[in-house]
Amino acid sequence: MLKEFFNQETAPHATNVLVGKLGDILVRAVGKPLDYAINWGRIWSLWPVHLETACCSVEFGAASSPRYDVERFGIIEAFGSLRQCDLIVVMGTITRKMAPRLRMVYDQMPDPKYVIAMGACAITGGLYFDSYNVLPGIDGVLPVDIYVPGCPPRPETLIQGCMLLQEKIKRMKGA
Amino acid sequence: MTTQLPPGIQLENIDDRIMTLNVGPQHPGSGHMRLIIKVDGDYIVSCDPDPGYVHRGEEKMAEYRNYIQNIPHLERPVIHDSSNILYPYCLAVEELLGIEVPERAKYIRVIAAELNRCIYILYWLAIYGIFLGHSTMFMWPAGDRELFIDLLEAMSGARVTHAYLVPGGVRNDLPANFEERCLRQVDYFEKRLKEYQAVFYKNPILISRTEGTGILSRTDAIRLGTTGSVLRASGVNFDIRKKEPYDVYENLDFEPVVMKEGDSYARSYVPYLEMFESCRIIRDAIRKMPKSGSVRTKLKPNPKGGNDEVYKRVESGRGALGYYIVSNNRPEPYRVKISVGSFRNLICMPYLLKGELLGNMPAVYWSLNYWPVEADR
Amino acid sequence: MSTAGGIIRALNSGVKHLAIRRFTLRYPEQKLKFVGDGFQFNPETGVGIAGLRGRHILYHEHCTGCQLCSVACEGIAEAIGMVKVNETWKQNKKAIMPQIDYGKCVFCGLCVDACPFYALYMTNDYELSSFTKSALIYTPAQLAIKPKISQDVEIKIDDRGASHG
Amino acid sequence: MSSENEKDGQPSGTAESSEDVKSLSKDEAKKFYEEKGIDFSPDAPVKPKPIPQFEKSISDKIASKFSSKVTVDYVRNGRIRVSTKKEDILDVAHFIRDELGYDHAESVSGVDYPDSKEIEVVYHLGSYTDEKLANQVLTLATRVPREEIPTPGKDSSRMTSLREVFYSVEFHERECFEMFGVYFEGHPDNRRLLLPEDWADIPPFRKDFKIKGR
Repeated sequence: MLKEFFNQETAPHATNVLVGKLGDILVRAVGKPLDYAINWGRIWSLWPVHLETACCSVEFGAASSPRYDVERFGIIEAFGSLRQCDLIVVMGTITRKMAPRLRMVYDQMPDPKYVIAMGACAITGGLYFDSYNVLPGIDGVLPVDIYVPGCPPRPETLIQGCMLLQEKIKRMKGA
Repeated sequence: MTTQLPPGIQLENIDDRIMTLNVGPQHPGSGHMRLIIKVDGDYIVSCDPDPGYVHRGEEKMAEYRNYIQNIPHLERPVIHDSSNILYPYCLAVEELLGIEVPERAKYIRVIAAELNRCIYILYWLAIYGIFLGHSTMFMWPAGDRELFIDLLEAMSGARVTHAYLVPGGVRNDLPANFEERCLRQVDYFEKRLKEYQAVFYKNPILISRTEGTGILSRTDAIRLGTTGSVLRASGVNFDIRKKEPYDVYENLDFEPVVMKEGDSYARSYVPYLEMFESCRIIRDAIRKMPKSGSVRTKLKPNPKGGNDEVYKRVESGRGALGYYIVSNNRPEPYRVKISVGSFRNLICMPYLLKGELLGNMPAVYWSLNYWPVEADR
Repeated sequence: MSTAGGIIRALNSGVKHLAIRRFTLRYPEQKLKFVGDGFQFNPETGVGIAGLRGRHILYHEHCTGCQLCSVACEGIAEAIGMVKVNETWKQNKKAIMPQIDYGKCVFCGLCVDACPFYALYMTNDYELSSFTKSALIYTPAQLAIKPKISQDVEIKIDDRGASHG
Repeated sequence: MSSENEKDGQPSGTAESSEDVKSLSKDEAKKFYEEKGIDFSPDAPVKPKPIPQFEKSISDKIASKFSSKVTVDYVRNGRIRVSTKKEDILDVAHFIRDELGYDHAESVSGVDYPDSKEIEVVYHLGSYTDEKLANQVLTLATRVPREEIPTPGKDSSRMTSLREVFYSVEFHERECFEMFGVYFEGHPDNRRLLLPEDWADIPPFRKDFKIKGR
């Protein structure tokens, strides 16, 4: 290692390696706790967008009802303003008329943002696999983080999906 | 220029004074639909509803599936009222195929339909509360709704999409001790329901926001062909359960709720009172139900309807719900048309919102008992 | 004055609820109890047995590979596909068994109604969320596993309101 | 003659085919049964139901007023079906509203018949004001020509709108226009309702519009 450092030809490369290693150490020493702190903040304050796309919104409503109460997990009741939201739960079928609007809503949200595909229709098209007006899943429109199956999913399944999302955010890069 | 455009496309005139607002599909005061509203200051000049965000082509897809495979499909438009939307389908298919339904199954169907009506109305009430900014009124009905969801879950096995009613009866018998549990929860629910009065219906804030807004007179309600609670709030005593009783409703004891005012308050009060009647029906049906017996008539695999057509209707949570099925000697129906209450009440929206304050829009819009997914089908 | 009275009455009826039991189900710790072991079907009587419609369970020793479940699912969700398995069963010469894609399944239970050999039932397991789409496809081997569930909380109604345990 | 053939063909056909059919695919099997002329529909004779009196009196009123212009298709318990030509539908609708007391439309549905090159438009009419008619639904049907290549709004599949008579048909007729391409003359608002704005295909509920994979 040192030999390479004093060699004229390999010196620039070795410097790069050294800087990279130092950077790594720095990231580990400072970045990791910072990441952890930032992610910890994100985990417990997920703000979902109030965009009902189809009938799964019934069970999304039930999830924020007193019985299931997703606010225990820091997921606040669906919210009107897009500029303060970081979670979009796609509640069911995306029709051809709704898809551009869904993308428009997603584009307006600030980064970082997470997507939960709720229900069979949002995952693969579900019952409407041969309908003329329904997209076969939202993978082509949005990048999906968590898939919550069911038609509609039970609120428990949705909460489990939210817990998985929190696990995922924990392991993400902070900033 | 405008004459040469094809129908469906038109140019819009721009006026300095009139502003166009898009309410929805992403808006806290609308569901999965858009209202194109023109406002002059605070007053709504015109309203053009733009549904179709959840149009999934159920009627077209029903033409490619046989009478049994259609069951999970046709309940999807209103998943929180799924027994009631399947009810007329089952009645229609039974008439087409000539099936007799066992007596016990008829009573179980009525119980399922009434429980589901309560679930629907409570969800609707919860959203009405949150539209008006009354979050207690979201929490209470959404919590009490779980009592009935538990009952239907014990009956059918799913929280909302029951797929419980089938042509020829119901999928499975009631679980053990169901009657007892049902009566206990209904009693508790009625006690809870009375508490809604003080917090919501007698609340001066609600009264000032809804009383006298969006008045639909009796003649207009008839002329516009409205249905369900919208019609009954305008003073027309029309309930299909009484006027054209299906299954065992003629044996059961209840009174349709009618109010004369026709404003948003009356439209929100009628469904509330209907829940008491539903509880009465459930109690009565449990008392009169045969304690044992078969619950399902066995169908032939791939049953065929004759060369015939049938129109059957029931009273759902949103009003009359009719199925028009044309069959042509094949296992699949030739044409299925669902005439839904929400779509019939859509016509009220431009009519009632004209001249209304913009702030009253959510109060009027959601009082019409409108569920966009059902209207779009 | 009556307006103020009405508002006070409304507030009062809300404040009374401070003394009422909490209705919330603390989900990951508590789980709801359901009727029976899940939705089952009795082909002899043609009537189902009440229960929750959750994930399926497949009894390999009963499955004959007759494809009736996949035919039943054909027009509904097309979630069931028949796949080859490396097992030898006397009743299943073709060695094919259903594989269920829960990204498509709508939990209607009509496949259970279609099975005449008591091979396909539904269980009380509903926790199926996943990170990827492919993890939602359950092979016959995965379907054979009986889910471990501890569901014991029921809704309780007394003078102080409804609560969960 | 045909029934004899069926009876002869049925047992032998099923006995032969029981082995063959298993190896056939679904479509082939369907074809096979159709060629053999085997029908699985219930062949029990349908008992004629008694014609209810009250419904008969209503249908008689229509039939006597428009003797040759209308045909009464069936009279059943609570349901009457009357079909008419599209030129006469306005007169018949006026008579139904003013003389018989039906006051609103429950649904307007189209049924596509590609074989006879016609689209049937079916109005289901009900009454709120007349207590006796509360359990009655009158089905008023008419047929409009159907074009092989539809250009909605410009071709010959058009009829008079009933919006003047029954105000409640407004949104139903808009739906019928976009789903079948039947243009309603006199309707103020023949615009798209449910389909996406960029829909450029033929009206989707026509039988020649095939959905994916079917």
